[in-house]
Amino acid sequence: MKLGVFVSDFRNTVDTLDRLKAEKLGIILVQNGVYHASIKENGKSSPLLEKSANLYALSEDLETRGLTGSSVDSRVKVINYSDLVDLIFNDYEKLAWL
Amino acid sequence: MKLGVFVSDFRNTVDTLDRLKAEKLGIILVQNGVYHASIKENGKSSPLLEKSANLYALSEDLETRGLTGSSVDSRVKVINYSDLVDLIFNDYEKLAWL
Amino acid sequence: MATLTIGVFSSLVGSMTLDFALKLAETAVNKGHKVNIWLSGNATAGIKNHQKHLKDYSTGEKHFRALLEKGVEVCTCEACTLARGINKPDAIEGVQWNAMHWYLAKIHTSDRVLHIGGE
Amino acid sequence: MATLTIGVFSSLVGSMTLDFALKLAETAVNKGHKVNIWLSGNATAGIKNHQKHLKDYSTGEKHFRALLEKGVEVCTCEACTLARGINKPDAIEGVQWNAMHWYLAKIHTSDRVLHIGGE
Amino acid sequence: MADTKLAFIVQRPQYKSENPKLGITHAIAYQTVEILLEDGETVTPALCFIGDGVLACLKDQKAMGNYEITSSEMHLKTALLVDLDVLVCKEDLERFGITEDKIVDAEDMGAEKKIQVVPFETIQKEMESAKHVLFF
Amino acid sequence: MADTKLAFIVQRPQYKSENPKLGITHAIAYQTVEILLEDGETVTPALCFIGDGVLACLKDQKAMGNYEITSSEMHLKTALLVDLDVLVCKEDLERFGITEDKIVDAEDMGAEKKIQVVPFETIQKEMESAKHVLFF
Repeated sequence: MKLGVFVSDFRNTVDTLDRLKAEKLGIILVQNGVYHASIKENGKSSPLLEKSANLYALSEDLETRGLTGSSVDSRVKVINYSDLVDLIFNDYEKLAWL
Repeated sequence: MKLGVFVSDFRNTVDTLDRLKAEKLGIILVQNGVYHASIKENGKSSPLLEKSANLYALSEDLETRGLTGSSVDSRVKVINYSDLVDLIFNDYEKLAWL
Repeated sequence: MATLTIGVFSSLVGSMTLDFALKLAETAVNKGHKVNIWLSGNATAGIKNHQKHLKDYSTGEKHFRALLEKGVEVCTCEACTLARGINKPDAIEGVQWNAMHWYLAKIHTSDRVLHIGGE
Repeated sequence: MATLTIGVFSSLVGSMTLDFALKLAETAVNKGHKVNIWLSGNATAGIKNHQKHLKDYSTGEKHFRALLEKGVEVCTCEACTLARGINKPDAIEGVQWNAMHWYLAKIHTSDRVLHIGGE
Repeated sequence: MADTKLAFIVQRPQYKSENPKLGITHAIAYQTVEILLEDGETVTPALCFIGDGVLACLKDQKAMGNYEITSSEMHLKTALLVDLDVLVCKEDLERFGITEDKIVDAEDMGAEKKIQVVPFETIQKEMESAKHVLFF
Repeated sequence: MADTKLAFIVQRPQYKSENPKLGITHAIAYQTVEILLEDGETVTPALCFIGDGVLACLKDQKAMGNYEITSSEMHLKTALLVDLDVLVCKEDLERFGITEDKIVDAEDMGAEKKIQVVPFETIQKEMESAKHVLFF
């Protein structure tokens, strides 16, 4: 399946993302999930970025939190709401908000 | 300080409890926090129970979740709402809901 | 043009996830898509009318009204809403009231479903 | 007899934490203590009147009314409440309306404070 | 004449936010959805519990006595009575040491359906075959 | 003539539930509490950020432009203007690699007060000396 997973928190209380399998997996960082794209802890970026997935972060949510584009990990594509709508309809058949 | 800490979740997103120091520390398991008192994972009880603290779990919240008294770890004292009120006024000066 | 149904559930009022859901809906509509919004659990508090727009708080009413005008169907779970003391005259006009099966029926005819749960 | 002030914040309406807070307050009052309750953020939705008590949902109104009768002071954050479209005539009678400093003033005269935050 | 297959995945424990409970009640609503659909159209949810969500399946939840609210146990019994497929993840039950005798059933209410204990792989397949997935 | 010292501890990031923001605004309310107190009585909060809560202190939060709501940055500036003690945990800032130049100040609004970067030990002492602790 082509699955787009929304991650909206910096700390997750569920391990579902570690178990899900998808032929095409997208991880879309929104809300406080955008910290994964930009914040390193003890010099290490979020383990989420190691996943074999297409990674996206919402620019509006980065900006709201004072995170600049230059701080975003190079593996993550910064998108805006309009891009997100296209992603939802064109790239992923099923959506999961974890 | 004499600090009573309420733990209301099974999965915590903050590490505050690991940092706090108190001369007298009480950990009061309420709501979904009561799972710590009763549920083992892979045969191991919750790491929370290893803390040097007085441990309590609310009987009404255990019962609500189908957890029986006999499943509660022996380190945890089962209390009801009336006991909780006494604990708040008699045993701890400051209260923290994490 | 395709159809997106967004399920808006507990904990969304009082969180910025509601702002997210409404902004996503608005963007999708502006790009020519059809959008349905189902409100359940705590999110139903968002359809209360006369919300005062204070800039310290996220507010939904203005955005819900704009979406309704653009043809978005918004439906609130009747039981969840009544349980919160919000009756039909208290609601934003144009919001539909129905049972949970409304959501399933809309999902049935949708190309995409974003069910926003969480704590 | 001592005084407990409970701060009830975001995410409590629609969660069983509200049930917890109200039951704790009731127990403390029944044991002869004085209790104050401050509602802020999303928890302010709990003071809406005419809540329909459906057994599938936690409801606050019945419990708030019982607490008010027993002399518990309940105060809602005015700005948070108005932002949700709940105006004074929509509220349970006897609930006080004030600014955030009410909470600090009650804390000042309390022996114990249970500030219930969380997500 | 289309059927829409849905996977409802409850991944969080009950009794905090209402959300995991709403997962059960929304799945149950499939029973009445036909009034809003064209003749012959159907919606078929599978209700799956994974992770901490499996804790919802424990018997003897005394929510009504303690808090005057319907327990998740009661909602699950209703789900079985209306013939929903209810799947619970075997690996997670084992992790928590929950044996099958501790799991809710609705025999007392005359339901033939039982909660099915299945490997995660089966739940993954439910997600793959569903048109949409809803996580609670 | 009593002063009640309080420790407000913001431990979660802003912009999910309103709760961490309410930590800042409730601390600011100390400024007007005297109208409800006897003469000479005061309430003195210290506003402390630990754990993921320290992320609230990042500059250039564009919440108004994107979502039409006041940013936590703006609330923090107000806190400094009304002379609140605002403490942020040094160890957590270091863990996130956040240097002091990235932290909110209110110089542009004429505030003399600055956010104080302190070791966790100092925040622990604030909790010990406070009459009550409030976690957000």
